[in-house]
Amino acid sequence: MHIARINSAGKVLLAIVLLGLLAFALGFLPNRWQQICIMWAIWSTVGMSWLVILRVGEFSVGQAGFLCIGGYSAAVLMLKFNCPFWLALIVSAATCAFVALVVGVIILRLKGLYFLVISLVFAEIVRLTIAASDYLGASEGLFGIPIPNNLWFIKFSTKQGWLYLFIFILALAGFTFRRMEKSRIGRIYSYIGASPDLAQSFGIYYMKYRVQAFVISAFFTGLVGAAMGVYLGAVGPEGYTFYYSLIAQIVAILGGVGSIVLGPLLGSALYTVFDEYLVYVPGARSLIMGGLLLTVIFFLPEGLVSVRRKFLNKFPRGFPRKFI
Amino acid sequence: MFDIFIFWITLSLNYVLLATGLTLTVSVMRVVNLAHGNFYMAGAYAFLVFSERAGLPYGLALLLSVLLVGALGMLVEAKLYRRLGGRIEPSIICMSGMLLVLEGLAVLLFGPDIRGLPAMLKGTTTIGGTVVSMERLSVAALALVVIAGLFCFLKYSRLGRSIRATAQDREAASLMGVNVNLISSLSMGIGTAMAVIAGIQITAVYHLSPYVGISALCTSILIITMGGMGSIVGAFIAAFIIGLSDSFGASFIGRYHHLLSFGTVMIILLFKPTGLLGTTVEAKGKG
Amino acid sequence: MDVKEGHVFLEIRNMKVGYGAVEVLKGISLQVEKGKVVCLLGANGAGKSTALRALSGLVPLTSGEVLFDGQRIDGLQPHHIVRKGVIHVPEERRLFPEMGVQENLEMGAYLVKGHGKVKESLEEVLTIFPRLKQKLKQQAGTLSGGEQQMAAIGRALMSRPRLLVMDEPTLGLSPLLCETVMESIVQIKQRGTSLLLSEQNSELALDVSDEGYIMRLGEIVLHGTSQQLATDDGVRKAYLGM
Amino acid sequence: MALIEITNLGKSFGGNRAVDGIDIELQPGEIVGLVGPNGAGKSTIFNLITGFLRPNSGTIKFKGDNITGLRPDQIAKKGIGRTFQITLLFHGQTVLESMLAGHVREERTGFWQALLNTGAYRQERAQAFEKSVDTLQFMGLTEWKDTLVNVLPCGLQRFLGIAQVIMSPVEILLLDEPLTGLNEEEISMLLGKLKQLRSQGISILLIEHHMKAVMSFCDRIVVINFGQKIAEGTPERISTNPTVIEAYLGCKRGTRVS
Repeated sequence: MHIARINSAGKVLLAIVLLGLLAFALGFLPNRWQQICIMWAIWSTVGMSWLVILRVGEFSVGQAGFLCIGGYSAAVLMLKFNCPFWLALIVSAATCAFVALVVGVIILRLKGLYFLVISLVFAEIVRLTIAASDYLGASEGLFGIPIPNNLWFIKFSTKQGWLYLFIFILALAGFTFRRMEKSRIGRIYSYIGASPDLAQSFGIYYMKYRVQAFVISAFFTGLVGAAMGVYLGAVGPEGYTFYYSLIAQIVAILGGVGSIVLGPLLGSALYTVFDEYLVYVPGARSLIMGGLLLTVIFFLPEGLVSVRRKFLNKFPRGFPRKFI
Repeated sequence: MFDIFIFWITLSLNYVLLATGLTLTVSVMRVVNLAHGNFYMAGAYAFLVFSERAGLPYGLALLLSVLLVGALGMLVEAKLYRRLGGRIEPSIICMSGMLLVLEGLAVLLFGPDIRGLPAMLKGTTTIGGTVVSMERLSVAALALVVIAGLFCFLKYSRLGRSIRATAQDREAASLMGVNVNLISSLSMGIGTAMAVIAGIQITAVYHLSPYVGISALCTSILIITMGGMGSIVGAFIAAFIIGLSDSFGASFIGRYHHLLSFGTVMIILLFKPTGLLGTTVEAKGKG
Repeated sequence: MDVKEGHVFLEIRNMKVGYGAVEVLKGISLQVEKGKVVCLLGANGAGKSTALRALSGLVPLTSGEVLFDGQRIDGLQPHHIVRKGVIHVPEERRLFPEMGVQENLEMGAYLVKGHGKVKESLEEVLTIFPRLKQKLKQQAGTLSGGEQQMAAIGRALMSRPRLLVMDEPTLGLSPLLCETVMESIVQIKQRGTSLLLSEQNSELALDVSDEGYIMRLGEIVLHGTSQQLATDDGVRKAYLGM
Repeated sequence: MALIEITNLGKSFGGNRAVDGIDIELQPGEIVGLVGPNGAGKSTIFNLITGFLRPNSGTIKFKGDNITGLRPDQIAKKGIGRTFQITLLFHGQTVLESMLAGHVREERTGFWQALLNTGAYRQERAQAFEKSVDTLQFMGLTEWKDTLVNVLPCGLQRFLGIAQVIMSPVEILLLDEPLTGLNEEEISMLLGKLKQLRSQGISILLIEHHMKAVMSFCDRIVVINFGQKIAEGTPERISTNPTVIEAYLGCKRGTRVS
């Protein structure tokens, strides 16, 4: 039980310094490995955000929609309004949060299957709508997004700078989700995920928290999406297919859905390494990811985290919600 | 104008096939088969192999690809899905896995390029003074025949009745002596076969690539959520509504017709969360 | 069947059933003789339903055996048990709500081969429940409780059961309808079908049955002929705890 | 003033009237038993009172306020606690963690304070923690506090259900078959706890089939059959009421032909 244990400030500080140094050291890896680390940070964050929705008992297959909205917002702001990078990041994430609020109020009234399929369709419709808009570059997308100005020692003209940015976002998301999970918010989410009726009978208005979780998840997904769009220098509708939504699911499930931070970190590491070496064989990527998902679901249903858990002889937590 | 009208009918009838297939699997499996669109795509590729590479006649190639992919669907139900004990999340993950595997295989075997499929009939004919392509007419006719056949099968045959019974109350059906496991596989097989027929016909009118599965999945999801999960009549009505937006929409509303379909579904769900004619899988599942 | 009266048709030996850590049935044994009506009585939560569900294969047994006509049927899947002629009318009817009454009845004859036989069974069911005649096309979900129960029993009769298992046939029915259902049980018995029914309504059940078992908290606490039980104080005790 | 006043409550599912014009009143400090055969509509009444179902007709008043049609969480916040017939659990959580759910509605610090772990939040958390330890002690669950709820023995799950509800102040407890699955020893223990709660001023409305317990424990009994109230009174009067005995045991064939 975490409640009784109070971290000493010193321990926390030490951890931050050590992790910071580690992150700093990553910046001196060879280019290819820096690239892998960037993708790792991106998909870890997306996977964590996906898990937040799973915590309230909903299975989203629409994360690509928020990555897409985030990326396009940042691109539009920087290209058409000359908005500074940092502001663009924040505004894009906020836009995603707002869209999530509006959409969430409607679709979170639906449960189980309905939410799942509508989230999928939502992402696809976002993509198709953007592809239809001339202002947003139609099927060509928007390109030539300017490289942001340097920040202190971080140069965005190098991979190193981006690596630090994405690691920072990852740390921010990881910290937030970790704190959420350990605080009352996370508990309330899992109460709702485990049994909405029981939670309601204790006076917890579950719609409020479901929407809240959805919005938080969209915020971080949008933040990553915005940064990723600027990092790649271009956004196009072909980039935000359903496959992106599946990656969120893949990294979280590979890692294990029981742990909100560690699971996606592990899963994403596995995914990005695979991805980096498979991307040159067309089709192999989908095939292997699909095979991996099937393997995990049949042979390692608690994900990679469970391997550690088995050693520690703890009870696996499993899926948070008993559906039928 | 008349041409678009024919196109609407053609498209909608095939949407009915596609969505009825998904409805059939949903009502028996209680989980949306995310790989449905990719079975559709796989069927179209199978057809391509049988008709172009093996040079078989249209009808035989169609039959073979329906049987082949339908059997694949049954196999997936019996060997993978059933082992997950009906729990929603693992089943969804399993089906996402299948989706990726099928897509990956298609890319590996056929490459990512766009292809065309041979039409059943070529040339044109005139109806009431308007020139209509025979291809579209034949596509519509085949779809109609299959839909009617399926409807009669479900309504009047012993097996069809047991499929409906299993969908309505699995346990009670088993007490009638129905082998519900077999029925589940069979429904999945038939549902997949429907998708294959729709796939062969729609991709012949549009185009085929390994990535067409997702849009087919989205279309069928929009249709079954609008019509109400598990309701075949609902799927029928909704298919024609979505077909309306997809055929007329493109020429009259502009390129945002997808948003229009989505908006319509959202509004319907806002007022009737179970869809137009939904007797909802959800409500049954949760008692 | 050329089995003579008095032959033990169904035998449950020391049946135990549990869900997780909870033991619902703590080892019950009972017998149904050919051509007899046996009732299983007890208050809510005594385990009657579980016993019947385990018998027809809907719930796995933890231990014990079930013999029907001399053959083991425990561990078989429900549809195999149905094939042997053990037909279960589940609690709360469980008709197929979106099918018409006639279709529901025809579903009951799922395993019967031959159109003529099905028609014959249908006629027979309609003579037992003449009220269903006007309702044949009506959707089962819209029937009243009593009609649903009749349809459910009728559906089970369609396959010409050798042993009919009924779970709380009078649940939620008004006293008058309860009697109609009980009358039909008498008629079914007269046709030579053996019956095992669970009931809360012990007075009525004992009136139509030959033998009774009384369950309490997952155990059989009393067994006797219906006449004995009808006058025994133990029944009242098991029900009202007084 | 009555604590709960239900007038002419009605609820139909399809064409089936599950609850049909029921009136129930509960005075402060009372323990009332709701009994009747299976399918009589008792649990439906609970779901109507606690907002999980909306009535077709009738009103429910709590201390004079009309609470008909409110959401379950709003009703819970007014101090109406309930348990469920089939024990609902927060799967994957420990006993102590799930206890804290009962305290959520008492907590005032918001999202950001929880996220940033502010002093006020920590203080509240410590209070919640203390309160759950006390409550667990009261219900005799202290030694189980780190067990996962789903591996808790069935009887203790029922204890936990009640413990969670009384984490926040409640004025009335609606208990849906709290004794099912308990052995005799546990039953007398639970009844003892409930009596203690009553002496703290909590009223109880109870659905139960264990007639012996109901008879000895309740001040008043309401008997329901076919969605209607068929009798009401003290346990002594109910146990000799012929209508009630008939509802449970049924009548002989032919004695009631119209």
